[in-house]
Amino acid sequence: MLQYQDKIQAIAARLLKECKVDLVIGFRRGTVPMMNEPYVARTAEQTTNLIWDSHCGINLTNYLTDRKEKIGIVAKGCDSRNIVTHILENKIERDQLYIIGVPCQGMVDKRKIAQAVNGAVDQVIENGNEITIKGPAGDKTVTKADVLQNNCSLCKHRNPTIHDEMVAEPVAEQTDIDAYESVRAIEAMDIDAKRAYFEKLLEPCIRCYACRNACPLCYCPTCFVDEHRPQWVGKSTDPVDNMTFHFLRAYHCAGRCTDCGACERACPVGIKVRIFTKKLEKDCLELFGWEAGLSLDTRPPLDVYRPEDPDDFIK
Amino acid sequence: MENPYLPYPVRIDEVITETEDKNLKTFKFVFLNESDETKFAYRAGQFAELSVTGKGEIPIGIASSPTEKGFVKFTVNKVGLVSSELHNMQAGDIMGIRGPLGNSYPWDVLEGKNVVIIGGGFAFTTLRSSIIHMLHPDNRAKFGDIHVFYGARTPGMLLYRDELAAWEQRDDINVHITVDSTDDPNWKYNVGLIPPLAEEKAPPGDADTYAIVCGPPIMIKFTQPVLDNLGYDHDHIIMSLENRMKCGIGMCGRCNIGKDFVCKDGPVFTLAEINTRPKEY
Amino acid sequence: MGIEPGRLQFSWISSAESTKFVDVVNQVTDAIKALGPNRYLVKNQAKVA
Amino acid sequence: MKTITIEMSQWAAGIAKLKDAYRVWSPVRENDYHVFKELNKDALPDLDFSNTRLSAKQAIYPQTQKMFEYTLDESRPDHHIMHEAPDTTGPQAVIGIRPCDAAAFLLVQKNFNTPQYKDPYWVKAYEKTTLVGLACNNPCSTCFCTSAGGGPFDEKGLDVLLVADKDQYLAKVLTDKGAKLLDAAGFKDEADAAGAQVTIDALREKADAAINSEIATDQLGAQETLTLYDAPFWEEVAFACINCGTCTYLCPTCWCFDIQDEVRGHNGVRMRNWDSCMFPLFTLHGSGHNPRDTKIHRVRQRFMHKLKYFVDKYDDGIQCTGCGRCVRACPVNIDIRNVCNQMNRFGTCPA
Repeated sequence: MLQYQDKIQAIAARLLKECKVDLVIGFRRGTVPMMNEPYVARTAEQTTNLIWDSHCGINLTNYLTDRKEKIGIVAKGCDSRNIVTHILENKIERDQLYIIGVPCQGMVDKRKIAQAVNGAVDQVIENGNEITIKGPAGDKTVTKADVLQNNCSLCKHRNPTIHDEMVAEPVAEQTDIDAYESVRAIEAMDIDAKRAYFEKLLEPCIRCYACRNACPLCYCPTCFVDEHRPQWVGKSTDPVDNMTFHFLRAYHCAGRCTDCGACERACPVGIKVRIFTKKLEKDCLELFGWEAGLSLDTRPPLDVYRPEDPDDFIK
Repeated sequence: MENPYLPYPVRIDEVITETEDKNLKTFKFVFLNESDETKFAYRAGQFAELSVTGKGEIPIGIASSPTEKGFVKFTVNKVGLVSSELHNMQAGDIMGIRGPLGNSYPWDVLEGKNVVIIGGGFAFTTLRSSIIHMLHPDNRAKFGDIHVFYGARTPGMLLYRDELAAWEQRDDINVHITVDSTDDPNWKYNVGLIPPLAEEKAPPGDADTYAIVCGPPIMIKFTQPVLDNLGYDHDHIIMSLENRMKCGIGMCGRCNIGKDFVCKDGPVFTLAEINTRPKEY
Repeated sequence: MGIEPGRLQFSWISSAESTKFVDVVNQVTDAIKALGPNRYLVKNQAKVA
Repeated sequence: MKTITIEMSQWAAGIAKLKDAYRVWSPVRENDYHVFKELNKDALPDLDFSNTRLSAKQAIYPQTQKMFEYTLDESRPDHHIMHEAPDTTGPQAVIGIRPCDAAAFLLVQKNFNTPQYKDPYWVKAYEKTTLVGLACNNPCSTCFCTSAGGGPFDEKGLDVLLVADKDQYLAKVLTDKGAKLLDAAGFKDEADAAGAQVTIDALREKADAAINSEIATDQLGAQETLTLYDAPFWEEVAFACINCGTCTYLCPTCWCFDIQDEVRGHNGVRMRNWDSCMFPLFTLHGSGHNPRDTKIHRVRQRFMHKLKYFVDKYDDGIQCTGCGRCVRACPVNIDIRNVCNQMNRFGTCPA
């Protein structure tokens, strides 16, 4: 990781010095363990603040929307896929970007770390595949694979799909992954079980919209939940309104979501919101052979008509 | 414990379409319970929340004057959810009003002073209230010279046209009406914008002269230098601000400029006060 | 989402196919009546404290 | 006032008895965190927590609350007229609230209980609530209550302070309300007050010393509002912000709300929901103009409100009790401690 960081800083400093970009978007060290803060470096001196470790799970594409400057951006696999989506959706121009690609080895889930030590965490130290957690209750070492964010465990695109320069050689992609086990479990439920499952899942939702706002796809100037003429969704935490919000938001991400996990990571009450987008990701793969953000040359499936599109749902 | 969120039930007594674009209507309300009218004792410059069941509330300046009894009047521009619904309502319909809210124009300060009222477009409502208040026989002697500058885009966009014409005939008030443009050959008032008209005809600023300015941001922007040139101190320029509001009583937290709430500490501020607060309006 | 199959149906009907339109509407309304009133994702009154 | 000793063996029976007279709120574990919930008949408080994920404010100020009811049915004589919903709830107790959350109610009270207007929903709920605090023996690394006007054993705003000492609670009675509650629970074993205080003081000193993060607030009042408002650091502070409502909804001192009407058939309610200054909609005018149209405006509003406007308005400290929830939960690590320190030292020469 340190090699990554040195390389990120060097590239960023060079880009700014040579005036190739106006700013570089990356991460700086957070003030609490396992949290880094999205950061913009505007001078070569500021690039020493840029860091990289296993707590850079926030999707930086979120910070690109409608920007006009020339931008250097640090991008792991999922970030790069969202950059592709952003470019396809005209939220940023390819020419504006200098993409510093980071082969990703997965981001750590701070909740799993906290659970591993059953509470407070003072410090987390990475050493290859081992992670040492220091807390008031003593030290504990865990294997990184056991504490990865769920989406990272299922990730098949750890290497950036688009980049101008890589900070390291590509990492091996994970194979033999069953990405949709959780989705199939719900698909197998009967109607009543499904309803009960969703109601329970969304019961803690406080409608803070952290999931939506952390999502690089959710850039609409006015989200449907904020519309009031007509008002599609109530503003209270009524269970029906909560469900409407989450279902509809997921549908708006169909064929666009890269399973970066930003939504789930941001949720303050720990709702597994990825289950919705994962289902749509599975459908897009099965119906259209589509994975979002792999190429700038193909339009997304909900964007094009092909005669062979499945239509057996039309009676 | 009194519930400050509970609107007084009122009946719409009359709806008057004020302007040629039909986007401004004046609503005359009568309280269902007579005692509520006493509780709704207000001063010119205050506002109220108009409550439409199923839609919500909107903060609107009170256009009637405390000297007018038996009803309250509001002129509402059709912009959002509540105001559009209100525009569909008719005489006889029941709704609610909650208030009076906010401060008012500083009538204690203005007593014995010359008052220059400058208004543009539909921001003339609380200014009408003020003029009626000052012109009332009980009150007129309490004020010095009264000047009114009022402009709209066209003659048909002027509010309260009959009253304007009546004031124009009086000799205890100087009324200067203007429109941006008109093709009416019989138009007998001014054509042009408010700032140059004020520059030409407003009295110079002094310790005994106050200006009350209400209008669209663009009018305010160009009127302020005129008042500066005329020698008005910023604590002699009085303005009424607008912000999104919900509670109207300083609790829901959205309408503040700095530490002050437009709904409770305002909406009336002097320019001197506004200058020391963030421009979040 | 937990909505019963049959509550949502897609049909492709040309503007010339008026009889098909009638058939489909009748079919769908019958099917939905058979399912009974929807109980799910229906907000009766806001849940308030 | 006296101090009562509660043996762990008495606890469950006492709580059960309490439920006869009070609605009892306390932390319960849900998923992997604690939240305040109203306890049902058999449930016990789960006091094995550092702090709850959401603050205790919802016990007094629910996220969604009915204000009025009305009918649109014109055959009814009172159609389109708002009525207050009858309040049938009796006294309630919040067991295990941390001192930071209890102190927060005192700050929020300044907003809802003013000389001119009283918010009846908040004021009535607060009046009928007895707050039984639980002293923090082991504060979190993100807690900074000691520099936010409080402390892990702070008694401000509490009716009873529970101090966990080995296998018992020392319950320090702070108000008559508190005495009444302990009485209702049947907790009556009076401890030697002086001796108990020695024990409590020792635990308190240990806890105070465990707080290792702090903020400086001494210059906030002296700062010039517009200078601070125009400070260049806001751009950097706001960069990462995604404008979600996490900080405001988790905060015990955030009180902003929205009022909404909802109708089903002829029956309508007017209700209020928590709202957040982080949302663009919060200040959007009907005309489309928005006085806080960029996220810098909104982020600045939140911090300026808590750390400057509030300070100026009430001259009684900051609108923050140092619970650290926003620090822990912010998805992008915006840290109020850093922001406060930057605001406090802005424009002053580095010492």
